[in-house]
Amino acid sequence: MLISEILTSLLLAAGAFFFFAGTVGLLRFPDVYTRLHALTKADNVGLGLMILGLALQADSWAAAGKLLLIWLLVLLASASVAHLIAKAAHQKGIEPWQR
Amino acid sequence: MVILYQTVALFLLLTLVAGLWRILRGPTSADRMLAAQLFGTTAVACVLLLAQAFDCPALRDVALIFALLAAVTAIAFVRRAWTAGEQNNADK
Amino acid sequence: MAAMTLLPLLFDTLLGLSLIWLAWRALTSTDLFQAIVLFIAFGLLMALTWVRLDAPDVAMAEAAIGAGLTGALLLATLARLKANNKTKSAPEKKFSLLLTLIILPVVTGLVYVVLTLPQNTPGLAILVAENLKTTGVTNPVTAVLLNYRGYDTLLELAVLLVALLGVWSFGGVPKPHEAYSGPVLNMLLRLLIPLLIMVAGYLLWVGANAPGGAFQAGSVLGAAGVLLLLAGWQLSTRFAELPLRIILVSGVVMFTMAGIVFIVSGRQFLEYPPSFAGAFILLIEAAATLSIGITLAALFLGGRPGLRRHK
Amino acid sequence: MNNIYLYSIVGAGLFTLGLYALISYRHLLRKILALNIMGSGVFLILVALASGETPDPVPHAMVITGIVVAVSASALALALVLRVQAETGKAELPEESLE
Repeated sequence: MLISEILTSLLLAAGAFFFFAGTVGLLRFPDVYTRLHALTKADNVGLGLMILGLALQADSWAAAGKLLLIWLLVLLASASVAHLIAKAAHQKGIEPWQR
Repeated sequence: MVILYQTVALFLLLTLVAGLWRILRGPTSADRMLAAQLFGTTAVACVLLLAQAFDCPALRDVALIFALLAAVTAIAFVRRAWTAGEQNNADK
Repeated sequence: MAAMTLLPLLFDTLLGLSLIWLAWRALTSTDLFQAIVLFIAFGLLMALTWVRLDAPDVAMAEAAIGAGLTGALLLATLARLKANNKTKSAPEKKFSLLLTLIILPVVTGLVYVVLTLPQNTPGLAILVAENLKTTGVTNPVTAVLLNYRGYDTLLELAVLLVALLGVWSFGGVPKPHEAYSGPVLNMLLRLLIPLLIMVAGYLLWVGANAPGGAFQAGSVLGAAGVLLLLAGWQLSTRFAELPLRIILVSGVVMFTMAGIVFIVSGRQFLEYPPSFAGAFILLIEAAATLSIGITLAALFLGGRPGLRRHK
Repeated sequence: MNNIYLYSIVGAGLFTLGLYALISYRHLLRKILALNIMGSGVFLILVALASGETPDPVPHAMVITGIVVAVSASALALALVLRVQAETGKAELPEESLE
């Protein structure tokens, strides 16, 4: 196995772990705000790691650049959506969960 | 390597299916919408893995479209469905 | 080597079962909002299914329409339904037994027919591949859409226009009741809209020899329009009349004109000479992309712009 | 390697589910969802049967136009639902049967 392949495997496994964490957070956390936090952070790290892993195997710089662009776009969308949903939830008077 | 890509893709599909539970459970509309948002991110990763596994670079454009449009549905939700007159059934 | 065949099989089975389950829940859940979210998730999984079935062109169209239009359209309509129309939606109990009895033979018949169809027949694939050189493009799907079956695509553009005419016949645009979109949404749009337009151009260009084309590009453009409308953007009345209509019909007009030009030069309607075919297809596709995009956004608007809705 | 059968059967299942819901629900929005799911079932059968060694591009092209037509028809149908609501106050078909 090449070094790049080992690195890709490790990055993909780490990415998969973060996706798993994001889903667990979505299912187990107590309210909208905490679930937002779990989803939009963990999943984007997961996607970033996976894209890094896949970019190592890309045929050309253009392909790797496209992968990076996809990650940046998802980051932008998630950050904005998280803000918009949290703000709307706050305005509707949904109380943040307290212990 | 192909086996690795396919395994990870299958794993992602599993986490995606698990996320469906949140759509059914709610309790607020925002929770349901969030689960749909999760679908978007995971689908991007899944498509990229399949693109690599089957060596089909065109699939990266599919992922690009997903990534570009990931926000549209959620914006429609915040700007239309949730703000306009959901007072009646939001807190039931 | 067992893993090589087992993994895709597991993936396909899980995907197929999720599709059925999602459709079932989307159609039977009592809460309409939940039904719509499940339907949006269903659309995403359909796009994954097209990826698995070796149909990247279809996956692109489904991704653009499913993520950019269907969800926004359904949610915007739900918001305009009155509260008593939103929640309860129960099936008719009266006929359910009778209905099951009628539907069971339908499903068995369908499954039987599907399973007895000959498989792995090349269909028209060989014919398409043999004549691909004369079409001016190398992506077979674009060749079918714009060259072999040009009539279908022309008439399909007409169908889009007819749907829009139907929506316009109900009157003007409903009064917007929206708050200021806020700095985050504005910033997001400033970044996304130019990118969406660029990607639409890219898909149009690449469609000649790789998955992509007018429909995918048009859907992406339509999603850009939907985003603008969601942020509260309004079409200035100066452009709402003639300029808008010219863009809306430009696809059909360009297509028809290209067809007529060849009739005059002694060929059949829509029969392109192989040497110019590539250029003509690109020209028609550019006009079609613009028309499809603007038509889809206008459909989302839900009424005729520039016309006050009278109460 | 037989996902052709699998997806065709899923397509037939989706069509049937949609047909059942189309007939048994009176709410018009539900009927639109049902029609869309029926359409997806048909598209799935078409593309599944076209896949194989060399995918047949003709059904692919048909399904692409089909997807765009389906969404525009849905938009028209949704506008009609709102019109029905404006006229009758309900987004449903009337209760009484033909007598």
